[in-house]
Amino acid sequence: MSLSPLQLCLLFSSALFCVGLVGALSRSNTILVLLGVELMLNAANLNFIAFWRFSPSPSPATGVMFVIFSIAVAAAEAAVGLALVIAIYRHQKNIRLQEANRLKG
Amino acid sequence: MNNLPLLSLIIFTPWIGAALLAFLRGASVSVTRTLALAFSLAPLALGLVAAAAFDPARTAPQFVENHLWISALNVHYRLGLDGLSLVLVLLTGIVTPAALLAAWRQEHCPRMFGALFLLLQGAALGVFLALDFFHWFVFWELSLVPAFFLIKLWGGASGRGDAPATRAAYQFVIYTIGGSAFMLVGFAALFVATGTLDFHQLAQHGADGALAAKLGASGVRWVFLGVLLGLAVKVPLWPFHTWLPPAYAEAPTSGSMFLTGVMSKMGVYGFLRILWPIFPAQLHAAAPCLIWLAVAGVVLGAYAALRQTDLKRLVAYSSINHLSYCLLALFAVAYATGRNGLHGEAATAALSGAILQMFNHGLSAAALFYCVGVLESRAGGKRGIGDFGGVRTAAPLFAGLCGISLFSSLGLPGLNGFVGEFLIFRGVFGLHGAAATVACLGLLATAIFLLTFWQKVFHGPLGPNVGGALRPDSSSATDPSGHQAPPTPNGFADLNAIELAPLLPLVVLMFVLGVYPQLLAGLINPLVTSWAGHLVLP
Amino acid sequence: MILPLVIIALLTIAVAAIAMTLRNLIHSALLLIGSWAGIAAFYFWAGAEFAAFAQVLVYVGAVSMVVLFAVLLTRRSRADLEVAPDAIGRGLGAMLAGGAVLGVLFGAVFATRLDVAPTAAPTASVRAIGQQLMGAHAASLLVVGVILTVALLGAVVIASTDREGGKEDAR
Amino acid sequence: MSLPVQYVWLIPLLPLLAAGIGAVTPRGGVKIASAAAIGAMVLGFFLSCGALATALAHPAAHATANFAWFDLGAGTLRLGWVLDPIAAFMLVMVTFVGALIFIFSTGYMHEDERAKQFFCFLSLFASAMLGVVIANSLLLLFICWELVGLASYLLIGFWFHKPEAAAAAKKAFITTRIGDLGLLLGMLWLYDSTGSLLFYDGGHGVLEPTAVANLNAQLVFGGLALSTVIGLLIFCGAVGKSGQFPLHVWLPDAMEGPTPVSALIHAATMVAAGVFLMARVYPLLTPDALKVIAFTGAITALMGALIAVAQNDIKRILAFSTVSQLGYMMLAIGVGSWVAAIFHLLTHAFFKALLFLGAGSVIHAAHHEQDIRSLGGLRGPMKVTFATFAIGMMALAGVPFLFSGFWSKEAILHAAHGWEVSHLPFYMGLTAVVLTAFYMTRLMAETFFGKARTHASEHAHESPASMTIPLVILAVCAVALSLLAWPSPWLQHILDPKAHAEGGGAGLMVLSIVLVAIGIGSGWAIYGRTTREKATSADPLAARVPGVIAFLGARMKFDELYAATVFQLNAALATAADLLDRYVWDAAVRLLAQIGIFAGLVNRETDEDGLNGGFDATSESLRDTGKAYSRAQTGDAHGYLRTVAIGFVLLVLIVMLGGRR
Repeated sequence: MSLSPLQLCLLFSSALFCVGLVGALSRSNTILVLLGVELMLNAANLNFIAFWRFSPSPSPATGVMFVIFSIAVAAAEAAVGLALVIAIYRHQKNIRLQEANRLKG
Repeated sequence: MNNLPLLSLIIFTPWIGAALLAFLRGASVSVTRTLALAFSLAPLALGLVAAAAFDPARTAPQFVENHLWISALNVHYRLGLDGLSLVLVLLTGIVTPAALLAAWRQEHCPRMFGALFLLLQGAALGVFLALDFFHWFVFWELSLVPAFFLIKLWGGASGRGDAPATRAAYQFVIYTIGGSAFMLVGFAALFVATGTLDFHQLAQHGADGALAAKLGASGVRWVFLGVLLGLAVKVPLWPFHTWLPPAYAEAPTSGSMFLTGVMSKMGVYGFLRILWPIFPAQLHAAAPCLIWLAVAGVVLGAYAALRQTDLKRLVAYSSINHLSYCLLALFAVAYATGRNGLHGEAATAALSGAILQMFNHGLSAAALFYCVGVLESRAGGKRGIGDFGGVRTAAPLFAGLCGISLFSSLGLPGLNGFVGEFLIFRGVFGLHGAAATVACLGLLATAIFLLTFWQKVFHGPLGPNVGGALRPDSSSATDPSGHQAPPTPNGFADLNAIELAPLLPLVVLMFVLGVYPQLLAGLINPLVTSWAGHLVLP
Repeated sequence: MILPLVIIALLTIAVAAIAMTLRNLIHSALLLIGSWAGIAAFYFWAGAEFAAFAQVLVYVGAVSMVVLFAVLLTRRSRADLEVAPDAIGRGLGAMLAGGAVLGVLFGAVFATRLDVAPTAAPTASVRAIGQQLMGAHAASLLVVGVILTVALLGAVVIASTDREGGKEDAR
Repeated sequence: MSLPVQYVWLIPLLPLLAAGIGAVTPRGGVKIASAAAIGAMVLGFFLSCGALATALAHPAAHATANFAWFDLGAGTLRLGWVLDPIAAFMLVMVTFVGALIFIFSTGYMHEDERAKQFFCFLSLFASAMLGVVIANSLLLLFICWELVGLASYLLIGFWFHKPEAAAAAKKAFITTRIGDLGLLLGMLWLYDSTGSLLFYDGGHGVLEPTAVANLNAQLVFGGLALSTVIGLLIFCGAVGKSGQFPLHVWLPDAMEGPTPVSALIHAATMVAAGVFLMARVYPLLTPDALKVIAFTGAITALMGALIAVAQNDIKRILAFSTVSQLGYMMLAIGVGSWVAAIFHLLTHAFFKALLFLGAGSVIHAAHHEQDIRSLGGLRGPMKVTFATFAIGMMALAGVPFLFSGFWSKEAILHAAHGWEVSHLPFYMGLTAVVLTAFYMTRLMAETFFGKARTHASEHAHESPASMTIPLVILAVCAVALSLLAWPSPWLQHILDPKAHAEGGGAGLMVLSIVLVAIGIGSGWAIYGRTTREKATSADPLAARVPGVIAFLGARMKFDELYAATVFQLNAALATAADLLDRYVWDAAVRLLAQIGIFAGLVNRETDEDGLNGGFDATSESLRDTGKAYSRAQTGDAHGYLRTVAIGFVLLVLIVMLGGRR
């Protein structure tokens, strides 16, 4: 079977996404969980670029736009997330995610 | 100059001041008072600018501002100034600073007091300048809010609000809103029928009978009654006046000054600006009855005042009496509308008189309330008619100025009150002689109760709250000659400069307008003449 | 044309996978930076130079620094950097879930016919992007700006919770 | 020197300025205030003489100067001044007498610390009075008329710390205002039917033939001519101001003012305003109206004289004598001889001023003793006062030939005799002549003859020159004014040249001389021959007819009558108005409020039982559901993420497999 470049790109992003997902699911360190989430986000961004690059009639720069906004939002998310990590650390003197369950129902 | 939204400036300058005051949390008391006074004087200054540029010969509104506001409801932000509005704008401009000056010593949160007052002033000015029912009504209702708080929070004997003040405030607001609710419904009906809320267009519909054609005769009658009720409560027309004495009595002095000086005029203004032009035929039909209600207000208001022992209630009843003259004039004109004969001159006189009376009553009633306020503050909250005596001995300057205000209110020639009352009587006599004759009784009763006030408070030996107990051996009351010097008072000080400041301008204006009424008459005469020239029924 | 893509992809995935399994936090973070650089390279390959630069600036430059700071701020001793081995069960669960997702995604990719003829790379000049940003997407740009501001402020507020309240909460 | 009508307004303006100066001078500035007041009056007197010269040059003309006050309708409301002989004579009289009063006051009031206010009020009064005289518009006249009322209110209540003074001031103001309401209505009616209030306006004025004929032609209720009704309404104002029956009650009380200056103001000048008003509007008065005026005047003349007989206060005697004399003047107008009325007005002003100032001098000397029973024997110490007072008394009593009062009273009686309608007023007037002579003799005898009966009168001494000189001047005038009527009826010719002077009144003259002689003789017989021994000893007349004297002494119980009727009615009306407010309207409002509250209550019950019940149940179940769901919140972030991942896989599978099928 022959893969088009687009499919290759999609496979790439899927793989990256799953790496991020596995990381986020398996690690207990909150920072690593966050980094996994970041990886998933980046994987999504890959798709935007890929579809922009290979779409039949690429409208001007829409995919790039998405990516730029997405990066910006991801940066914000990273900042808030890491701040939360620090806050959690202050509270419980470690950053183990499974112990941060005080909001459970 | 031409592009300047002068009228909007007049309305909104006080509101800007109110906002400023509301946010100036840390400002010192003297700064807030000065700011409030300065902003309250601004409409007067702007009003004088408008008066200077005003062309009395043109009867249409001037300085018109017209912007589409809410297109879905065909609501326009429309302002305009004619002679009637101008007179009332000037009155508001004069009375508000005087009221603020009257509250100069008021220590209970002067910042919010000033802010509420400026809010009140702006709303009143808005009522006098709006030409579209929508924002007219907004201003009309908005004026109630600060008035409510002024009565509730600063009213009562303590000046900080108490149970009777709260009750009076609620009664005032609920009564008035109850009245305006009917008016609002009436105007909603008008809007549905005509698709406009513009006073001028509505008046045209009313004049050419289109209104009756659209709403049906009984529909128009109901709408008319609703609007009438709203306005009658505000003025107030007898017998819708029972909210007034407690509200005026419990309000703080400056609040009473404003209530009687400006807010009561809003009702009369509504009658002249809305009810009469839009519903000429209905008013004409109702006039035979309304005239006698106005006469009842004149006569019974004065007689009820005769029985009051609380000085503020007494002055409040005199307000009912005086405002009923304005309504009497209008109703008499409406009564005679559409008849033949020599009614034009009488109608002109009656309407001119009504407008002059509005202005003059604003001056003299505000001054009287202020005088009662001074008495009250001197006597530590007491204001019974029997709580004083011999004040003229203790405070001759105060007595003199208060006396002038009293005689102005009484309609003494040479002071402002006379011209308006004379013109009203001249007009009403020509239009409805019997009503004028009966109303004369009111003149007599007014004289009696005002002179009783004057005699009991200012004359006679020094009273309990004036100079303390008399030295029994040298009481001049028992001295047959009366030649000896009156006992020296100790405790009732005469006015100082700050207390003089609100009263003196009012008194000076009483003299000026009494001798030279042309100042006002020149502004309104062409307008009134054109009104009187169109007294036809559809 | 395909070859660089494959190389970039394999490298990126490998780096990321190693980062996710390492036990030293700092090493993980540094490897992830490499992975982000790989993604930037992919953008470059795809012709989205602007996005590539943004990726480098934001992730490789800024986020990585924040991560490192967070790592350094949340350790008490050198030993803390060594993350304790995680529970086997959770690791297995994660592998299962990840595998399932991978399978589904791959299946979807393979099952979908995306036989698009390779075309010339579209160009997205910086000028065009700038015009887009300031023209059609001006509102989004504003919103993103607001989000960033709020996020930064929020981050500062969250991270600087005072010690007293923190202790009380921790109890 | 002559003063054209265009400048005649200067005459009232001068005292007005003086009043302004008096108002703004500081408390101690009596000298400034009094100098300004006297200066204004003296200057005004000279100007008035100039005005008189102008008027006498054309006695039949009514020179006017009208001006616009303010815009009204298509035109303007106009006011104006008029200068004709009647106004000019009044101007001269008021300024002359006024100046003398002012001078007298400087002596009389020098102890009072509020004297400068007194001069301020006096000037205001003079200004208003002069305004009344020269007004060419009923409206302007009314304005000044009310200001006269204000000034009199202030003067009567000058010693306001005395409750009686304050009450008297109020009474005067209210009583005259009752009359003024009539005047106001008359004015309104006149304005409404003629469209003007100017007296003379080049053929358009209300007193000019066109308007009068028009008014006479209109008939209102009862077939009365409109002019009759208007005339009578205007007369109401005159009744109030001039103390005519039945509104005379305020005048005696007005003597509470500073003795006797304000009393003099009221007696000699202000009350004359009413007579002047009727003389001014005489062209409007129809025979019907004149009948009413004549009878009112006659009743007042007789009643005033009767009451005066039984009074003991020197000022009250003079006050009631004033009421009586004013009745004469009204009688004269009523019987059609307004010239006689004005003549009597002028002479009366002088001799009554003389009498009041004399009384003031007596009271001043006797340390404010006003009861004639406590005086006595003042002839010795107060020679000037006695002599001048005697001249005044004889002028008032109508002692023949030498005294002006005789001639003016003679003119009135002559006119009354010639009245065709009825002779009753004439006989009442004759009776009043006897009574006048009688009570004046009594006053003289009790005050100046006999011996001093109290400490106060024993130590009496002559008043200072500032008080006696005006007395002398007035006494001279009281005599000299005879020249207006004798040897030739000059005033008659000037004022009303058309009326022919009737001769042949010799019989009438003899009759009145006899009557005066009877009055003086009987007075002397009762009071003068045997003078009173003690202040407390009984009055000889009261001993004989006690009931009548008591009734008259209580002023015929008019005050009691009014207290029982008018005041009660007024109070009842006030109570009714108050009760109506308190219990009817307020109750209605409260009822409405209660209905509102009741509706609210009903509404609340419905809400709580119906709507709220359903709402509560829904809320409860929602809360339970929430609790159940919250148990799923384990706090395990990994778990959440895992669930999401598995959920995603399931979803995709469903979509894909579903899509295949």
